[in-house]
Amino acid sequence: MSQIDLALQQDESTSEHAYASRSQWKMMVSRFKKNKRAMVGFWMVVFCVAVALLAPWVAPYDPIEQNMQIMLEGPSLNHPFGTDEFGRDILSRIIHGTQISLMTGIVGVLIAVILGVALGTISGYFGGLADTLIMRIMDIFMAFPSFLLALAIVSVLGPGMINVMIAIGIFSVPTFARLSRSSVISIKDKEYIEAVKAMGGSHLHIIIKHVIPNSIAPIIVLSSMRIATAIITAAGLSFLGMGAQPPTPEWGAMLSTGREYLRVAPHVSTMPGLAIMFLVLGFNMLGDGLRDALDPKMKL
Amino acid sequence: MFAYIVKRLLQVIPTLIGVSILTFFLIHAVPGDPARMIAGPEASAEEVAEVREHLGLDQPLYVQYGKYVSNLLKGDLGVSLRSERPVLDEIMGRFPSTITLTVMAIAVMVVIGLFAGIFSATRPNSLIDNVTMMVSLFGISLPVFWLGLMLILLFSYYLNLLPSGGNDGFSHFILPALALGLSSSAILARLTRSSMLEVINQDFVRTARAKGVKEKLVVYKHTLKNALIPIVTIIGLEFGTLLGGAVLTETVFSINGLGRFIIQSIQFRDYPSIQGSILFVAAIFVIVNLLVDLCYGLVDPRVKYE
Amino acid sequence: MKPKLLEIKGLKTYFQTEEGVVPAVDGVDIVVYEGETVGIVGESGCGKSVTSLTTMRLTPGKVVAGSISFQERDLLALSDEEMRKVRGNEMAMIFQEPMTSLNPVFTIGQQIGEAIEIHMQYSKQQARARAIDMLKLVGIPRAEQIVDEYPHQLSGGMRQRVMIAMAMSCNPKLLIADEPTTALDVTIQAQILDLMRELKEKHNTAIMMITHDLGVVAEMCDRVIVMYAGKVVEEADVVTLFTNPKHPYTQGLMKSIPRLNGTDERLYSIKGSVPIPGTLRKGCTFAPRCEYATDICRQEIPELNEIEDNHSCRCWLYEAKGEQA
Amino acid sequence: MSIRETPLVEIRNLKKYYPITKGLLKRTVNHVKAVDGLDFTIFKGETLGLVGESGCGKSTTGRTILQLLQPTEGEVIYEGKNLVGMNTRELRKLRKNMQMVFQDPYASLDPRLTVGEIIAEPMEIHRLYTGKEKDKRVDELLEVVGLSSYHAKRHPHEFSGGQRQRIGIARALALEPQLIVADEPVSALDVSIQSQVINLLQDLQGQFGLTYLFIAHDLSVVKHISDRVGVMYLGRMVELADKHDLYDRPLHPYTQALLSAVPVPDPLAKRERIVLQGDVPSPANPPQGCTFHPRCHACMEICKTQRPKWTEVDGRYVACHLYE
Amino acid sequence: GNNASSGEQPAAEGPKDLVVALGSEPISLDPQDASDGISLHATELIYDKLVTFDKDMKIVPELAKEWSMSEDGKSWTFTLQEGAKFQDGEPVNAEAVKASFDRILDKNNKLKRRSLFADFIESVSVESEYKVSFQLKFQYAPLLATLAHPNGGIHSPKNTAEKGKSVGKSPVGSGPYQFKEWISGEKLVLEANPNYWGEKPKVKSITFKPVVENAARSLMLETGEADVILPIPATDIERLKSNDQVKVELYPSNRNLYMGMNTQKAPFDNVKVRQALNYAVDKETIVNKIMMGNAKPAEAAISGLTWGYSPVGTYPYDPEKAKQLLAEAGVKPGTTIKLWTPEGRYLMDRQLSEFVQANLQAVGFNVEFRKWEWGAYQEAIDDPNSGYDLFLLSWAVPTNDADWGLRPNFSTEGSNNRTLFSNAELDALIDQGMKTTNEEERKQIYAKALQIIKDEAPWIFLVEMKQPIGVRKNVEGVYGSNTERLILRDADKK
Ligand SMILES: Nc1ncnc2c1ncn2[C@@H]1O[C@H](COP(=O)(O)OP(=O)(O)OP(=O)(O)O)[C@@H](O)[C@H]1O
Ligand SMILES: Nc1ncnc2c1ncn2[C@@H]1O[C@H](COP(=O)(O)OP(=O)(O)OP(=O)(O)O)[C@@H](O)[C@H]1O
Ligand SMILES: [Mg+2]
Ligand SMILES: [Mg+2]
Repeated sequence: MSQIDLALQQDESTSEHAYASRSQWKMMVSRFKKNKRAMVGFWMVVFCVAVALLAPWVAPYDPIEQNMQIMLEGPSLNHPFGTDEFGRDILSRIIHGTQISLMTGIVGVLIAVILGVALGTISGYFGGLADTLIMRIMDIFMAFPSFLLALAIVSVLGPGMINVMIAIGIFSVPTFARLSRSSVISIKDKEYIEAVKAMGGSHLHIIIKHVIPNSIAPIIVLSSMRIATAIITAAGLSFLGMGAQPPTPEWGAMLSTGREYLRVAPHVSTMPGLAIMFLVLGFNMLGDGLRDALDPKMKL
Repeated sequence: MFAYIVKRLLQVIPTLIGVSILTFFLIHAVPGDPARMIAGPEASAEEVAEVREHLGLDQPLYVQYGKYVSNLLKGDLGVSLRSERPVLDEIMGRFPSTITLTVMAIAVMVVIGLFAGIFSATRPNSLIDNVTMMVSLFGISLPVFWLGLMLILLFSYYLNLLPSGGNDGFSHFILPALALGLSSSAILARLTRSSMLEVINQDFVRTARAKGVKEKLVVYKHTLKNALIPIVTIIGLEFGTLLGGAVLTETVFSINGLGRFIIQSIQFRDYPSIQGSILFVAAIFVIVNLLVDLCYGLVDPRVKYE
Repeated sequence: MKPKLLEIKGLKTYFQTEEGVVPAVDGVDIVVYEGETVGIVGESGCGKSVTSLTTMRLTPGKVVAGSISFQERDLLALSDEEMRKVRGNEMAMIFQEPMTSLNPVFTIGQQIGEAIEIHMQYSKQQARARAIDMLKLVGIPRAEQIVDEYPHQLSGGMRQRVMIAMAMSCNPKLLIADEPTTALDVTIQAQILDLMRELKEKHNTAIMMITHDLGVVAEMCDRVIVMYAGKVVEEADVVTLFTNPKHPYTQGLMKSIPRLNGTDERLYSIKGSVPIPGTLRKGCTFAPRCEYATDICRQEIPELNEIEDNHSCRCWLYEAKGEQA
Repeated sequence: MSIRETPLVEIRNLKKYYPITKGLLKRTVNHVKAVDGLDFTIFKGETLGLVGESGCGKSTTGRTILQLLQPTEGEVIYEGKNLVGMNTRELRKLRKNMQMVFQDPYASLDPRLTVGEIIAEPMEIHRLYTGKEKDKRVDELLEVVGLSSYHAKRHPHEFSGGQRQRIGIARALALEPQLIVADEPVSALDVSIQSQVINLLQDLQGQFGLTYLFIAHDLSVVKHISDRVGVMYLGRMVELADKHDLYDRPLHPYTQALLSAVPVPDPLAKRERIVLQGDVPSPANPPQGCTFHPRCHACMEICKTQRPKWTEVDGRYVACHLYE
Repeated sequence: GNNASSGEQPAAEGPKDLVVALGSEPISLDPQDASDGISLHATELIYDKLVTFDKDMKIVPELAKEWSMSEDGKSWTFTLQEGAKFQDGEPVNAEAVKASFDRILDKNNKLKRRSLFADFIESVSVESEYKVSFQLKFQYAPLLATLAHPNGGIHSPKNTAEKGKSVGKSPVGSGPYQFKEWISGEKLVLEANPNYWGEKPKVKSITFKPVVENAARSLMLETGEADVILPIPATDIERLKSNDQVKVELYPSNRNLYMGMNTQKAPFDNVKVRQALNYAVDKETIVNKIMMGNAKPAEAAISGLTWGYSPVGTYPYDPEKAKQLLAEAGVKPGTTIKLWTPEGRYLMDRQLSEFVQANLQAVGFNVEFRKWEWGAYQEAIDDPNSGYDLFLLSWAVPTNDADWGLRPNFSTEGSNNRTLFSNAELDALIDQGMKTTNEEERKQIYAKALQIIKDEAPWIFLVEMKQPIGVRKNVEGVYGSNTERLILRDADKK
């Protein structure tokens, strides 16, 4: 100890001051909080999640019970968003639809994240033949316009929300695989990974303890943006009649059926459209904010 | 450059083969028996078997795939179950509408997106920048089909300015192209802004300023040309989004294009048509991206030498 | 004494950041005389680059105080258009990173020619011819071919030569070189330094040489300015500074670098680390690391005083002229 | 000197070629000969400096010795055992004895872990200490490198470059290694911080009897810290000698040029400078014969065709036809 | 032109294209192979029949100038117009008529409308160049009405010989309009047949466009993009009525809308379940709210406009009774059933099905819903085993006679018997009705049959439709027949 340069120990005073003891996480949170747009997005999403969870309690009416006496009524005090062609309360249907859209978006993206990160990590970390193979397959998937790919998958699986989730999962896999591959590649040659190799850490140890945690930030950002895409895509599939079937209060399907009344009762399709936009906007703003907080240079 | 083009062309081939394999097996994974569908509901088991044999559906999959590919190379995509016409004819009959729509949408996207992006990037964090970016966030969050409906509501129903559907002329494509192009233009605007900003902070831009280059030239010559690479890429990728979105737009605006054909074929379980048209669209997309890649060569001298 | 070419007085350039105001340059006085080479040394982040960029009026930061006069003109008062005409013409700059300072999508000829077209009103062909001449001047072989090549086809040393050619193409009075050799290998550095010396002799260009390498300073400069945390702490002619450094920071710096001809004994080390701008407390910025720091050092900021002829220092130790540590 | 007596690592004909691939099928069309036949010995307790210009293969050498890169050819004999081709298990055990300190103090620490976790990680991997003992050991190590135990709970980004470098050193020390490969450990540091780290490394060597392979491109630093110095050029070692011999009396023309190119922080020193022409050629297609010959002021005909041998001259090694 | 206003060109030469927007597109232009109404709107223009209905549903000559029946009523002889030509130039003669009927009678041709004729025609023979006679298996009362059905259109024998099954894509008849082009999904264009033997067509061409979206169809009429639309969405009828550019007519139609079920499959093999379904559906609300008054509850399996109709009554809306019947039949609440529906084919079809879905959910079923585009739908429900339990469909009677109202749908061997319904007594009655000539007797028979059908309830009986046709003010000569044909033969556009 005595041989150590004592001068080294005296720098606490400066370091103390210069490097405020804030964890990275806290720094991100505070950066996120400072971003007004991100916070608005965050609360929009939180609001939707709350609505989805509390749907049975907050929805004023049963979403599928028909009441032909009040069909196609415009917005009123009793029915703030009006009623649809079966006299169902559009607000209640939108509230219940939140569950479906959120579920579809989140589950679809979750499927993609799990598959995509696994494939991308393997591909990026090990490189070589596995990489070539995986990435070529991803290229093939990317060769399809994504909406068409989803459509094709649903047409194979048959209509229905579960199948829509699977389709969304599959068509998003390449995006996640590519992103996680590229961030894994940028990380795997970092010196701290080499340091772990030098101390004898196994590949599994490195992947789980270092590679994945460090490559997850862009994945989180992409996920939130991708949920937005997924929600729109799911609504689009339902719009084409490939997703939720009546009387499910799915937003895209509501919009689709409402367009017959576009003339006489524009609210029937306008309201679900606004709902989609609200939720999607929320996720997009959240994603933007997360990106700015986690890594502003991220190209997403 | 020529060698580069050839190289890139060769690289497309495996992708296209993969695409054909994927569509082929996707369609063959569909539950239901095409032979049964073709033979008709009243057909007896023998008749179905006959049809199956006739179509070669009794052979192993790889043999079927081989046949499919060899037909493909001859430009034969099979015959539509629905119309009993060659799928390629059906596709070519509708493709002009779709490509018109897509190209017009690209035009919308490029004109609006590029302009807004540059506009924002040159005034970072100003009020106008914030507003532009907020609007583009809205744009990204709009479902195409809803936007289409709202445009119809506004321009066709209320204002009675433009037709709400069909494909008999330029005016019929204005609303659909707007609906389709707007959200992509929002994406392009954001990307243009961020890549412009990224470039504008780079050393060589500072070098240009240090030389005394006029600010306009700094932006449009030194910055934009460098920012163009991601922009061109996104234009290529958005082409795919637009092709996909065309399915929805064509439905909303009753345009008889490829997208609607795909939907109809799916609803009809017209397998050769689904397979053929999806393959066709994928091939177009791959080729467009190839062209985009070739554009890099024009934009970025580094590409050729990779 | 030669006439003053550039005089920076009391310059302060601040940045508004998320973490608050960063006083990157916080009171800098620099004089450059015609034809001389002035070295600016200091550690990373001490404000060397910001000073030079502010001189060119290219910094994104805000000049909150001070004046910059160049050939008797107040640069800070010029219109953008007038300033643009100064840049690249009478005053040119080369940067640290030759890899990123050239625009990858234009040919070498286009990039050198651009300044020539702008400032000398040459036609495209004339500019190109001059570009080739400039390339030859900076010792680039095959200049006629290189002129049509793109930056990525050149090595780091070649690119830095191109940067110099570009800067010199309009015969500037003042060349600001911000760490022109830091990214280069020693053998290449030697080439570039030789080239700069040569050009300076030939064209009587004054050079403001920014570096953190004391070796480069010793070899290239006539006068040296030492910066620490946004301020000039010492200024002297090169021999005086190396033989008789006054400021404790300069002294520490001199003692802490290993030398080729040095002995094997332990290196001196300045304790602590460079403060992050914006986190400074009151008093002398170097006080927390200074062996001689007294109470006054921690309370009040010393002035930059001329303690000997042409030798100034910012330290309480020399408040009374002639007194020594 | 006694430290020269026991070899710790012997490197024989070490080569590392990176394939240059082309096309979709990743055909190997050429190789970057990053390291092209090195022979030298690192003795117990010494500091062997390695200098050379950017891209000459210094880092590759260090990594290949530690088996972080699979050598293309050659042997790395550590205490009698050849590390090349050794099975993973055995190698992992031996890794305890060899650690690395990196150039970039920002990239070499996982930003998501606390300093304590970073230093504890090697112990966890080798299951050396557990629980309280481990924490105690972390505190000890922090003190050894001049930090305090309360730093353990912080994240790397809260530290300055010099402090981070010390964390990296503490991590390397955790397994009590014999050999530390330090790849430009001070290049990224500020001048005034550089000396702190150099001093620390020297102190630790005395304290723990460490052996260093010290890689740097700054000749003055290498001279200061090393016992012997090897000079590399384009994947090959051109000269290896005791530092005083090397710096006072360089044999190889490249070494001479290199030394003369270093700017000396003394305005009064007037020196004769050998300015080399041209750039370092690409290691993908190095010149025939002696790779240095196109830039050499003493180039002979033979240099253009024949690769000079690695020969011993007066107890030092040089690869130059002048001395064959 | 009829109402000659000054400066107007002769219509047939004018560049006049009559655009007709329909809810979907034809399936086949081979009348012998087309069973959907949309196709028949078009074939009606391309083909002539031996006889036809006039506007008042009276049978009048078309290709046949006159006809006579043998004593026993089992042999009919038709004398043809001379000089009529097919659009490919072939003469319309007895040979051609025989060839055309032989084609549909041949079982091997598997034409969809074979049973319309094969059940009673024994053979067709050529008497002389312009005389053709039909030998019947038995005396068949609605013979003329059946021949007046668009499915009785006479093909050019040359064309059928050449094209075989694909005649449906390149039809040749002798009608006033001939096939020009058909771009699937976009348009079907028929152009005036310049050599038409009868009154010359008044517009140069007629273009059929499939416009699935109701709103788009209405808009096209308003903007003049379409001259004729069918159907008008119920929600737009009132609004369009007030548009002075447009005429809105609600033509009575003999189309009955129903929801069929597979009577062979549990639980629908139980008559109680079938009745329960009928009790469960609120027909009044359908009529008033969904159809907005443009329909009325069906009181029998055929419409009141059809000959042989007798009102056997509707099942009242009684969910309690429905639940009770279901309980009796042992159907557990929550039983999942699949309901398929077309969208865009019939007025408010999808909405109606959704409403029925809700009705059925209300009595305890869990109804999985699936909607289809018409073309796909037809194929999908062709196979009773393709997965549905309930399907929405309708039946119009082009012969306007109860025989064709019942035989295809309810006789065990019926060509359209998608419900797989089989009842020996009913089979006998239908057979009897077909062979009886005494009108009063026939009526009795059909009354009985309709009662059985109601009781056995292989359908959920829904509504009798009206046909809302929208026409631009400048278009004349367009109307909808009771048999729900859109009659365009005399259409003229000013
Ligand atoms: N655009 C900027 N925004 C905010 N802070 C900045 C900006 N540019 C520079 N700074 C800050 O100003 C201080 C001085 O920076 P400067 O680049 O002048 O240092 P330097 O002496 O040139 O260092 P180096 O040797 O690393 O080039 C630094 O702390 C830096 O963080
Ligand atoms: N993974 C790799 N693939 C291909 N070539 C490589 C790779 N890593 C290094 N090289 C090449 O090998 C040569 C030696 O590289 P190395 O990093 O060992 O040099 P170095 O002496 O450490 O240089 P520096 O001083 O820049 O760190 C260089 O030409 C480099 O481009
Ligand atoms: Mg700098
Ligand atoms: Mg290195």
